[in-house]
Amino acid sequence: MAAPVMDKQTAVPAAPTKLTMGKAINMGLRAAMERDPKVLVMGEDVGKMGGVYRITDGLQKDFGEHRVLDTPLAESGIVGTAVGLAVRGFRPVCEIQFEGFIFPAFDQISSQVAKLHYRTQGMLKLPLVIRVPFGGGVGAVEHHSESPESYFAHMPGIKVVSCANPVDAYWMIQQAIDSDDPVIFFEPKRRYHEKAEIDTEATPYPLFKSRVVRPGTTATLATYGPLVKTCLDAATAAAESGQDLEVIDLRTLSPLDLDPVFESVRRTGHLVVASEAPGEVSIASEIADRVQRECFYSLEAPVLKVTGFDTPYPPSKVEEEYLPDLDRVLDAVDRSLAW
Amino acid sequence: MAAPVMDKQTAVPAAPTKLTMGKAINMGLRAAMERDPKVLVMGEDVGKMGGVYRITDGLQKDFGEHRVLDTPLAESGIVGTAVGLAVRGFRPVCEIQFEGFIFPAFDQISSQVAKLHYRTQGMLKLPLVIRVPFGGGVGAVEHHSESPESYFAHMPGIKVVSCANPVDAYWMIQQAIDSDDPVIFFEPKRRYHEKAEIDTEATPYPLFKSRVVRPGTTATLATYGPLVKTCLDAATAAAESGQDLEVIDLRTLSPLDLDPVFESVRRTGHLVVASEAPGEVSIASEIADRVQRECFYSLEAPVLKVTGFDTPYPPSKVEEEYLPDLDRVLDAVDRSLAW
Amino acid sequence: MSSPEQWTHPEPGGGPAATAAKPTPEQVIAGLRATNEGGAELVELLTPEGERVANPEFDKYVDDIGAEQLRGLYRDMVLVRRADREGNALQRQGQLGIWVPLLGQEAAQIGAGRALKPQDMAFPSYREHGVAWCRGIKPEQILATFRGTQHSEWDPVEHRFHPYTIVIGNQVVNAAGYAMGQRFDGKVGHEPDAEATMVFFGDGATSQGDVHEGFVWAAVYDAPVVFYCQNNQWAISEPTERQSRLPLYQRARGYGFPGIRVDGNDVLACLAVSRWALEECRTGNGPVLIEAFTYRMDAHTTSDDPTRYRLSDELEAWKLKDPIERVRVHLVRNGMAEPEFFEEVQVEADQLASELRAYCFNMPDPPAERIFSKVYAGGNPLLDKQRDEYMDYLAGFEGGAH
Amino acid sequence: MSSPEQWTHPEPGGGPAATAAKPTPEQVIAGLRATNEGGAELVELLTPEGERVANPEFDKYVDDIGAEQLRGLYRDMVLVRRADREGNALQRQGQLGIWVPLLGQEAAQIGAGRALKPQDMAFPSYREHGVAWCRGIKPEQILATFRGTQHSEWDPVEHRFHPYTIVIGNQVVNAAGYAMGQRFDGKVGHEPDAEATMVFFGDGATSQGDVHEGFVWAAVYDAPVVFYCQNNQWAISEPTERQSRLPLYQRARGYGFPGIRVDGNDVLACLAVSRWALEECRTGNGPVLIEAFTYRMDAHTTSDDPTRYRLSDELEAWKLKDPIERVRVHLVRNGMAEPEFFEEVQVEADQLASELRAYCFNMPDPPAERIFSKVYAGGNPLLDKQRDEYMDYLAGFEGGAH
Ligand SMILES: Cc1ncc(C[n+]2csc(CCOP(=O)(O)OP(=O)(O)O)c2C)c(N)n1
Ligand SMILES: Cc1ncc(C[n+]2csc(CCOP(=O)(O)OP(=O)(O)O)c2C)c(N)n1
Ligand SMILES: [Mg+2]
Ligand SMILES: [Mg+2]
Repeated sequence: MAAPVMDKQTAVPAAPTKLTMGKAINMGLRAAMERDPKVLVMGEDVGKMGGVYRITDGLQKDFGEHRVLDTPLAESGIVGTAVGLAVRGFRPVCEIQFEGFIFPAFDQISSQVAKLHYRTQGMLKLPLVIRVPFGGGVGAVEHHSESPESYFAHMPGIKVVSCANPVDAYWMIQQAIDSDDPVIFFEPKRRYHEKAEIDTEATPYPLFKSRVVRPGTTATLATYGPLVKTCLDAATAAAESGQDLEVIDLRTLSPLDLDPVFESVRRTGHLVVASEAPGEVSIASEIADRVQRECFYSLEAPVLKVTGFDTPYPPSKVEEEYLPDLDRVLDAVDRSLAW
Repeated sequence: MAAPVMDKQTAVPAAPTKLTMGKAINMGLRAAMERDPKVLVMGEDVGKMGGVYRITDGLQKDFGEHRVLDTPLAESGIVGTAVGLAVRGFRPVCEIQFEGFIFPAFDQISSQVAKLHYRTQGMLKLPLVIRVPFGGGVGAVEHHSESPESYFAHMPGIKVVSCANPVDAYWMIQQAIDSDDPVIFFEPKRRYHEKAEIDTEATPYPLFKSRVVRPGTTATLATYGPLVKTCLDAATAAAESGQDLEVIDLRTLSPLDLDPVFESVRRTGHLVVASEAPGEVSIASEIADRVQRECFYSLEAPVLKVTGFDTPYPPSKVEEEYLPDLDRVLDAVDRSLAW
Repeated sequence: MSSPEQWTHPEPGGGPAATAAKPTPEQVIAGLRATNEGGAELVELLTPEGERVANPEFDKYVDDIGAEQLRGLYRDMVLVRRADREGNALQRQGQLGIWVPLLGQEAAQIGAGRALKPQDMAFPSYREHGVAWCRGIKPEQILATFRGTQHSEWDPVEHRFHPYTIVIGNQVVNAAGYAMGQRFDGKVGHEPDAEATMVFFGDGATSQGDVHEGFVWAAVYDAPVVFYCQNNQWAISEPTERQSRLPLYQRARGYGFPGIRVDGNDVLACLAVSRWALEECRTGNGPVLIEAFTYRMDAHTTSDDPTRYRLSDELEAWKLKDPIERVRVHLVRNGMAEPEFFEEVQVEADQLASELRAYCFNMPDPPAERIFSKVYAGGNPLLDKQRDEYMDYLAGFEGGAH
Repeated sequence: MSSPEQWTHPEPGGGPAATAAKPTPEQVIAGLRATNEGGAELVELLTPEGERVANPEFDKYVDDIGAEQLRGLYRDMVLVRRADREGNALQRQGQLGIWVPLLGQEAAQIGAGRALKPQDMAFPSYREHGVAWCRGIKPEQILATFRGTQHSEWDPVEHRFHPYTIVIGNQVVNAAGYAMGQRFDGKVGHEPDAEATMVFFGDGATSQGDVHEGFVWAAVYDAPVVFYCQNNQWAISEPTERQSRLPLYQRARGYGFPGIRVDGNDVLACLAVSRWALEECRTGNGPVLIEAFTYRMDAHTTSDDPTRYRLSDELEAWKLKDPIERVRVHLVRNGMAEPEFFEEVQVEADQLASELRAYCFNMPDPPAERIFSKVYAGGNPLLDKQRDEYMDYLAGFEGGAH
């Protein structure tokens, strides 16, 4: 994908610069909107206010009310009208304000977004993106800290990705918008403020590929979204005690790209999967399943999961206990190595 | 649970008799309604018509319009008002007409049904049942043949069960109604017409327990709902070629009761999990995950899944190719044994 | 007759509101299904007896409909009814998994369908075989859905007719979105290429949240969309009073756009009102709600048995309002058609039916690969692998390996 | 003044409908937020200047409200405002994760809350600290939710006050169901123990499908539920015209039950209208929709910055309508309260605030076991195992094993 053209008016520097993940997504959206007038942004409070996390900041001002829509307050309506707009030839990018509010749109996603292409034998394409800030650790009230991605990874017909750092965030949102398949784009909200340098001239890494973000030899950690940082930190800590952990950022949750995981496990013999979501019937379960089948003779211990517990998301004063952290990840590595 | 008292008016014979699964659920509902005046039945067309599958046949006539409610056509409303009724002290049994129409209610299920008990620290109980005919093989149009149970098995706060034969159907629906936790009750619609003798005086098997329905030694089949019959047929066929397959009917999908599976796999070393649902991020994945961890040293081959493919449910003229059948189950057994 | 206003919007303190459980005679008259009368506000141009009644507001929308055009509408209705009956028969003979009959709703659908311009877009529910016909979709193309060879067969872009939507209400928000797009594309106004969208749904559907959200969005974005509710009195076994206290066209009152009730068995009135509504939308005065007051003369689908929940009297009463018969009478009485015309149409209808039948019998089953194709526009390597493995597995059978 | 009817329900053919994009002056006057006037149909008993205006319909619902009772309402409002401001301050000081202010909505909430009888049930949204107060819930009990020590603290059965519902619209269907249950339990009628339900939601919420479905169910089942919409003019950053063309109370017109707009900053009018509506419901004439026309004087929550999307002029205009000030003026002018009274209330308020503060500082964090408790009423062995393993793991740290 060509690097987006930035004009002065948008006031975004062309040279590499250190940006937060939130700003990176904002820049990615802006680039996509500049490139293609059919790209629309829609959702609650995305216009004048620029979204509760300011991810769409300034876009309405620059692109107008017909490209950046403050919609009525109803998620089925947001996704359902986006379906109609996509059929009409637009490329809508919907924001769901928090992951806990995606459920009113579940029916439209499952019955229309995921199935229209298949239903019409490919005659209709649904190039729409649903952006969802997700995950915990932000001290919020109920419904603002969940990790519902497994529901969508079980749903044929859509694709699901999650970014874990600003560079990926910048490119992946643009790639998701370019995709002719509907994409649910999970943004790890507690990492919105992490910073990195972004080279807008670089060649982006492909969207539907996972990536080894730290090579290692002792054991493999597979994770995505907010826990990539946690796992990298864990690997750094483990290095002090002589463990050399490989960390894989899955990036694409549906379809999963597990070849790098298989390859890694064949070398290390040990795999820990980390995710904030409740572990039962989750993406982590799927990875364990696939790995036990593909790497049956390489595994020196069963695949272990480090996940949120199988409870509703708890009150925030105990969320640090609920969320997988560095210690729990390393504990699992130790258990795997000691198996 | 005590055997329900049957009076003449209901015209249900007290002595054991051969009944279809559909009729068994009907009798179970009737028994629960007779026992407890707080039990309500509600849904689309459940009243005068007795439901599209006649599962609620005759109930409105005998219990009146305030106990059997033909509701407006909206699933969020059905489940959402049932929540209010449950809070008021009723025990509503909602019917979702086909599994493909549960999605408009997904938000109420996820945000209220599954969480109110936890949210209120146990001060509110939600004794409601959501009955869902599910699964394929009935030659239907879209949305009438799906298997969405994995979504609900990933959702903490609710329980999920599926019956596979008339005897279980009769008891399990009553036990689900008796449960103080919300239960999603999946009914294998293509088995509604299977018959069995029901002894209404018997002591029922516990609701949240899986069950070995055919003991065996060569390999283990774990399944539920419509595929229990398929797996039993497969075991019968395999017996001819000298394989002695153990078949486990899971019955409870959340919480899963896998102890009998672990025990079995420790003996057989081989496990095939069968389900109609798309396999990725599914209950089958979870079982594979748990078994590879619990039976790591007993497995002689990886756990294999025989599931629906990861596509939307196809046009019915190819559904026989989509649905796991006896051959595909046995093929997986062979692959496992030959690993 | 007392005005429906009286009970539908009682002023606070002005006495009790009528309740759904005990409808007043006014409620009944105003059009809930305990009657087959459409109420005082019903727009009707052709009575059940085939008499043309003048309507100062709507006559102008059909002043181009002379004898020839009326014969055309008659022909449309006869043909779609014939195709519908053939679909029903094919299901009875095991050729289709299910059939969803339109019987009785021909006028509601042909009136609306013929009001659409080529550039307009339509979003059907699952019963709109008559609208499909007007969009140039052959009855054959509808069979796939009900035979189970494909979920949907026609090209929605070419015909500007969306695939059938089975999940009640979903298409209403989709249509509102599409219509927003028409407006964003600058297609609302007084140019000849101005566009509108029409979306079809039933009386039962009005309860769904999605229908409400479609109304909200359309109102807020001035979307050029006509909400076309065919009130056929039943949602499977549930009569309209299980969904609403009010005549359904009055739902629009709560949103600030016009709602109107038309005699859904009067093709001329349906055409006129639809043309008016579409024109309102194309020129920027959308949205509009139309309630076509009609009757489902057959079962809900071939799987349904309506004797379980409704009396045959009702059907008999509605038969007197048959949408086709009244046009026939009108054409005959006014010397607008010769007997040969009716014979020709009948021959054509039989021809259509036998072609449909032949087509159905020759429909090939899709190959197993269909399961895996067109799930994603951009592909999915995991699914490709599943397909390859399964195809290999199937090939094994052919080779006799199993 | 021209009637809102003129543009909200144009007759077909009677000229273009007004559109949301270009509101007419009539629309503006009728009460979309481009004005702070509530329109002609607004029920007001106490003007912003503190003058009591006679209202032949609603006066009788407050004829028991003498000086003492009015002082009580004043006290309620001052105390809940003080607690609200303390909540805000506690959040600023890092004691709470977030606070949802009710500032400006005291009259709307106290009027409604004081109209409820003990046997009635209430379903709040997340901003109803004033209603909670009337239900006997101490401000302390609200802190847990916002501090994150519990999702909800009070006993909903004891107080007949449901937990706060954060997912917009959900509680509206839940309340309709509860009210159906009241009716099924025989609690609708003229007995003194007759019950009603009141459900609270915002202007933004009216767009949600669930709110519509709540309206449909309540209408169809004659459920004794008062839909109490606090139109505080904003849904976070979105003004009411992003949700509706019409004044929101008119939404009820589409469902066949009464809708009424009350001055939400007038505690007496809110009390009167709520009493009327609850009584209608208790006696079988429900449901009823009330739109309390008010203003969110503070940010949406402590996380919000309203300067991004609204002008301070608007706030200034609304300050002149302050709900507490008009009662104070009225009490003073009419010699209904001595200066000491106001001082006492102030002292009491400060006392309440400092107790709240002290309570907050002493709130213990929940133990880690909270994560696992009360997920199921009937238990779950898998979860028990997770808990045990995790507790062991934590114990390992304490023992210094890690
Ligand atoms: C969301 C959803 N719930 C339930 C159904 C099952 N169902 C199919 S048609 C129907 C009744 C529809 O009635 P109405 O809207 O009046 O349309 P009609 O069939 O009369 O044309 C129902 C309940 C469905 N298709 N979708
Ligand atoms: C289903 C859902 N979507 C989005 C949100 C995020 N959200 C919280 S409050 C709010 C605005 C609500 O506005 P309104 O209904 O007017 O109530 P108010 O906050 O003004 O009292 C939004 C969008 C939510 N809580 N639930
Ligand atoms: Mg109908
Ligand atoms: Mg508001």
